[in-house]
Amino acid sequence: SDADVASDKDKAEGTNLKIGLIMLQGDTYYQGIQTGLEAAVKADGGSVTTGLSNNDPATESQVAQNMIQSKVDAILMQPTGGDASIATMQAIQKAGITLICYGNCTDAALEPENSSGVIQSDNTALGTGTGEAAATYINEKLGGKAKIAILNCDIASACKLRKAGFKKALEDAGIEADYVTDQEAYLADKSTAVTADILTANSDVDLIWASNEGGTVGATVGVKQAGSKIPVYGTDISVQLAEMLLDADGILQVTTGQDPIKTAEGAYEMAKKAIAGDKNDPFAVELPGIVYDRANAAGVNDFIAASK
Amino acid sequence: MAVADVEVLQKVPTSPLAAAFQRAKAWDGIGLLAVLVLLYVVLSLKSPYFLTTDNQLSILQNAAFFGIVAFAMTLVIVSGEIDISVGSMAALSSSMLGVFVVNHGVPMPVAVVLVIAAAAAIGAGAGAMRAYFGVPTFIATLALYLALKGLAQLLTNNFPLPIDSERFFYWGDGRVLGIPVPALYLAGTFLVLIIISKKTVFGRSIYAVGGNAKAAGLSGINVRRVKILVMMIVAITAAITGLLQTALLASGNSTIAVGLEFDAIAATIIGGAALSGGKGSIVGTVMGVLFIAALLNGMVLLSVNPYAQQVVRGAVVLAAVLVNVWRTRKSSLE
Amino acid sequence: MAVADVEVLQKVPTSPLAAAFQRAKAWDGIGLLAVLVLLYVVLSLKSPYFLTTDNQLSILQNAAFFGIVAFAMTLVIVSGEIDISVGSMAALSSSMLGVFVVNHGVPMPVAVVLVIAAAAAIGAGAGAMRAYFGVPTFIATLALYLALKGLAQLLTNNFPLPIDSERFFYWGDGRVLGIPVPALYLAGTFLVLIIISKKTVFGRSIYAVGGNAKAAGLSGINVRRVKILVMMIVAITAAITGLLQTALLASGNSTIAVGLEFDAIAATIIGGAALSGGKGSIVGTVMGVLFIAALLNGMVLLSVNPYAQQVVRGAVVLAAVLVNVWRTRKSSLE
Amino acid sequence: MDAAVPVLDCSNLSKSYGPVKALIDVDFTLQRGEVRALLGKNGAGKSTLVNLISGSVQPDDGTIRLSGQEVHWDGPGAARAGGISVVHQEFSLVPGLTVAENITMGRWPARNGFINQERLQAEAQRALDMLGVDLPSWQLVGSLPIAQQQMVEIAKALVDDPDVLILDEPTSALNATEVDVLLALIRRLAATGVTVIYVSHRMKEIPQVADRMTIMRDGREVATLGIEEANPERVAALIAGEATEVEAATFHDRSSAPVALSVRSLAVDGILNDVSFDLHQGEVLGIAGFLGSGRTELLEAIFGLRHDVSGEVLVGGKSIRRRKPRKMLAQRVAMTSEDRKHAGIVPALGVGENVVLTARGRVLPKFWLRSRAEARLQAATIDQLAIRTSSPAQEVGTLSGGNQQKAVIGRALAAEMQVLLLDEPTRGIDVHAKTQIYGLIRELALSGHSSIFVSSELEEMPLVCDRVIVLRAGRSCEVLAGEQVSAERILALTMKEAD
Ligand SMILES: Nc1ncnc2c1ncn2[C@@H]1O[C@H](COP(=O)(O)OP(=O)(O)OP(=O)(O)O)[C@@H](O)[C@H]1O
Ligand SMILES: Nc1ncnc2c1ncn2[C@@H]1O[C@H](COP(=O)(O)OP(=O)(O)OP(=O)(O)O)[C@@H](O)[C@H]1O
Ligand SMILES: [Mg+2]
Ligand SMILES: [Mg+2]
Repeated sequence: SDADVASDKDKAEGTNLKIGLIMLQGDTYYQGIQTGLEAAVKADGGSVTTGLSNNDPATESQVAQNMIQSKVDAILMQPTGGDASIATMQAIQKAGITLICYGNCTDAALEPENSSGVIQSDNTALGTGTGEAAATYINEKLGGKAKIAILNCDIASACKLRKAGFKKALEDAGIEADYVTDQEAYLADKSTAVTADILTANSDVDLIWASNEGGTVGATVGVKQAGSKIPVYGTDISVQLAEMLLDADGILQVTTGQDPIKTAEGAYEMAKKAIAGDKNDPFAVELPGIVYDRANAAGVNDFIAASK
Repeated sequence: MAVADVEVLQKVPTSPLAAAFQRAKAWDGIGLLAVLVLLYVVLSLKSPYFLTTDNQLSILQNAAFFGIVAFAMTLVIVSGEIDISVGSMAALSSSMLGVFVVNHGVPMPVAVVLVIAAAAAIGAGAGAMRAYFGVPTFIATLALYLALKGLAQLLTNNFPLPIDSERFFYWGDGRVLGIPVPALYLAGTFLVLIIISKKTVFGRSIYAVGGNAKAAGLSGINVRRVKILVMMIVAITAAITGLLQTALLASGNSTIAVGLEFDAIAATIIGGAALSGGKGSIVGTVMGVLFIAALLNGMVLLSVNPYAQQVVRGAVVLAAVLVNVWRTRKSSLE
Repeated sequence: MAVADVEVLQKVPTSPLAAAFQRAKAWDGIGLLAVLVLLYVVLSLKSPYFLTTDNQLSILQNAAFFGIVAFAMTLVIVSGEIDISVGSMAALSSSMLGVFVVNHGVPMPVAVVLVIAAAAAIGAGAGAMRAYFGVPTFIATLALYLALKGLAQLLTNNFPLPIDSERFFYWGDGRVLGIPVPALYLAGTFLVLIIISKKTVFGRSIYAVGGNAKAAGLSGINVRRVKILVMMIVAITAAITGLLQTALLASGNSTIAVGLEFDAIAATIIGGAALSGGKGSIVGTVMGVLFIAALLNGMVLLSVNPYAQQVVRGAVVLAAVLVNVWRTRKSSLE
Repeated sequence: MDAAVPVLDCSNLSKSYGPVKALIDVDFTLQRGEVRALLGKNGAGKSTLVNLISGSVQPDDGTIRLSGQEVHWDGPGAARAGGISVVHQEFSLVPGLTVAENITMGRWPARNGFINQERLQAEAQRALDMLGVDLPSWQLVGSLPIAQQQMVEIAKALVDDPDVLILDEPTSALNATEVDVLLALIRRLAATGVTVIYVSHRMKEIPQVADRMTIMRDGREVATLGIEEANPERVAALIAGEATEVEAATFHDRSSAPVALSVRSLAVDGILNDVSFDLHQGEVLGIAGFLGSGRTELLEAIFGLRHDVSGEVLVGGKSIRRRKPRKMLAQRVAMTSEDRKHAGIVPALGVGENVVLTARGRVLPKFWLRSRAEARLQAATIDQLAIRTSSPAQEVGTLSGGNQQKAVIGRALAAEMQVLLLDEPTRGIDVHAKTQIYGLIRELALSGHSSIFVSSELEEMPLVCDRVIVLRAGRSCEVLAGEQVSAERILALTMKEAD
């Protein structure tokens, strides 16, 4: 079965393709990418091979090597970092395999010679989306001044963009922000402990911003557990986060989610086009983030319904 | 060999009291206690929040999430074995609970029992591999470290599974008389395991097996059973840790407890246990646990750069071990 | 004690030829070789791409990124020690190179020498802690595992540092006579280390020290120097791995080589080395390295779910070790 | 002979380990209150027989009857409950447990799994009283001297009033007085009806304690004799399978030969105190003394293994300061440890490799191995010492004790060492192998090597030594030379009250 090679006709029509998918790690977002892609590819009679880089460019290069050897028609790859992954991306192209960059493509990964197409959430916008909501809150409730604690996931380059986006949104809204601490916390259990410690050391913190799903869950749980009411602004969406947005405790306020299914489908379409010999135009697509707000329960409920 | 011992030979103490006194004087833990006190003094001076009741309780709660395992790990290390799969085991337990409760509608108490039983079986399996086939536990649990984590991700597809049960959450973030429930678990595990280690036949057998497995076997101690049981106990504590985390986070997660094995082993070693077996105590491990928990808490309170935190952590583990080695030093090589 | 020999004692002396034959028959690696061949047969049947020259070269290239370290790790394990900090060491080396070349404009060859010297010094430090203070290398390198990784991140702020040097990239992805350069490094390291281990006084001393450190010391072997040197060698191979990765990725990275220690140790153990020291061979490790590399490659070729890959990996490590233990089994507990 | 049912009756016991037949069709019958000595070379099957009787190994074939009942032990615990206790050849104590816990190990009195400390202490005390020794029962065993540990070991076997007590080489770590205490105790126990199996290589002890003796060879029982029928020559012949001759050394007066090594006012705090002597070229100097008199420490102090030493050591007239093994080896002084297993051989390496460990970098090249030269040296040494091995590649751990010891001594010879410090080179090896070691040491002396010979078996001294120094209270006291060297004299002097 996997020995089957797509015929020229298949390639032209985009059927029976063998697609390689490289993800950073396992989490809700990538799960969405994987399911979305598998559904779309299967509908065309193709197959998907998935690999994890675990955020390690070296592992990424090895996974890519192995996929090249298994003669996939295209590789959809979320690079561990634009610059860190450049050599791997070039190696894939050199092997004559179509490459689409998805999810987070920065720096060199944005160059047209390094891939056949780029589709990603606008990570800066993921930060800005939440940042704007936070700015509104600060302006209305805190008189435009706030002490803010950040839980970062800077090990991934996308997170740095999110942070920049968040800060920029506050700056644009004229907020006088004091970032009292910026701690690494992107796994749910670790973030809970870190949040508790932050609240102890900075009892005057006005709000917390967390840069990914695990961090947002941990921050919300940590605040609740400390018996505090400090609002949490988050990033990413999952069923659990959606339920937290609906929770009466009123801790998690707003989070900006990506749309993994759309990203996956879009990337696949771009791959098909490139395989068929067409140029992708536009070369780079940016998908907006979706802002989920406690104030808009309907939108949150829609997400939950769609996830079940 | 050690000169001190020869002296002891010359004037063997003549009463149990004198012996007890001598032992206290030579207590290996004294160096560690001094280091711990020093850490507390430094952190108290550096941060006004450190010594507050709230913060100390918070340290205890966070300590629970690796301390419960550390106590059991002490028994494992005293028996001459090791378990580096505890983090993956905790993640698997959390995932299993999520899958049982959320996907299959299993009632919570049943699910909890199932998860703990599964963990016990896996732990016993690793112990049995050691006991019956001589596969070193380092290797067996290295393999489990990968396999269990993979299994957890496979089960949940790496989605967190939100659990909806206020009663259950209580175990993660409730309080009894103002004390966080996980801290109570920590204390409970401490009590149970210290009684086991000091007062029961099984507990003393662990020291016998770790000190001289052959002799223990010849005396009629069931060495295999001891090895299997300690591996089972540590797996159960890993599962309990996973369940407490699940209750705290209100969801079954395959991403939790990364590096749990590091903290649990480090606490045990800092507490004075020897990797070669036969030596170590749960009281020592308590200090090791508090040491690490206070250090992690203190570094966040002081907003230390997270990367630098890692460096400090590594350096401090090394320093603590050096202090210990220094005090109990027999002879280095040659 | 061993059985065969008592018989031999009865009817001494057999001819050297017969003895050689007996040894070949009893060669511990034979079981592993069979397993490796089996894996190759299965993967060849399952995937038409597996046995192509290109794919085999690609396996070799990927094997290089943990095999170079695995060969040195074999010496470490034979000497009775272990190093679990190699992944962090590789990450630190890559980061240092990036910082030297990109941030400080140090010429590449100088930077490479500096990085390797630093790694050697750190490795020798861990060895010295063992040799002079009796700190087990498991503990010392556990601490380094954290500290070096933290240092790498601190140095680079966790940003990749793109390096611009075509000459340098060649070391990562160039080819000589069609063979990838890292694979040549793998072969080179194999040759150097097998010659060291079989043909030099130092190499044989590693076996003596791991087999019985006390006896080795009384025989006039410098036990401390041996321990320090093996730790230094493995640190150097970790640095080389980090540099090759840097060349391949064209940037200094603090996030590379996660889990390198796992693969290196697993390959060594699969290759038949005993954690207790004194036993193991680089030839065995070659098979362990090929086994893991072929397995990882095969699973991607067969589109195995990445989480299931972890499970398979764990299970297979365990199985390979069981086969080994089975063959060389002396007696289990009791 | 006796109408009573024998306490222990083994018939047709066989046990194989793979191709090795460790025990073949052994019949073994014991009467109540009998003390039976069990003799045989290393590997003759003594320990295996003991292991079968005590349940730690299962027989392949044959039956064991205890007081007429056929028994099948499924482990050592069962055998002990059935009334059979063993003091094993290898130490079986746990250093991290107390004396009392060790004595009662494996049968700690407990209810619901909880240990009853009072009963535990009482039981341990009772066993210690039975043994007639005074040991602190709360002390950690790891902190006791070896001889006291051995007493704990024996108390451990006595704690559950065995019908059959098996002692597998219990005296190899005891000195003469302690041996006497032990032998008296055994007689006392036998008088109360306990049956004792006594395994030993020390011929001298046998007539003092045993009623009868069983001699084993190559896994078979070759003879069972009453003690009165056993004269030493006959026993030795039965053990070895051929008559072995033990001839006393002809005394060489080397006092005019140049001094190879001299020791001046050597002291180790609390153990040695002003020890001085000269070792001449071609001389074998015995060091006699109690167990614990510091003989091992003396050798360690000379060889640079201790850091708490004062005094002077001269080799060839040159004072060697800051001694350490490598420095001493450079002066051609080598030491072999009393602990062959843990500090002598490297078990997993071949015999040949073991033999050249010291030679490498000294008489063999420093960096590269020269395989030819190496093989030649290995073969020559194996040949010179007549080490019985199938090939130089055979793992040394699989050889018999005597051959292992030869390999350890061979290591020094291959490296062309001139002065040998031999600590208990004959410990735990059989009569035949001992004779070979004696011969070897004498031969080396003739070829100009000097040796210091430490042994707890005083009878050996006259067989090997030209001169004997008696160590007492940490001082080098009397010197015996030539005809004066006799076991009785040495014993008397070691026991003399400290002045
Ligand atoms: N566990 C075992 N595995 C393999 N062979 C063994 C084992 N135990 C004993 N043997 C072999 O069985 C034979 C008898 O050994 P045993 O230990 O009974 O001898 P012994 O008479 O007690 O010798 P020693 O005087 O050295 O104690 C020897 O050849 C020995 O190598
Ligand atoms: N490992 C040890 N721990 C504590 N004390 C020891 C140790 N080894 C020796 N000693 C003590 O040091 C002193 C000298 O012992 P040493 O072993 O040198 O005596 P020895 O005459 O060589 O006797 P042996 O027959 O045991 O070799 C004794 O008091 C002994 O109990
Ligand atoms: Mg024996
Ligand atoms: Mg001695």
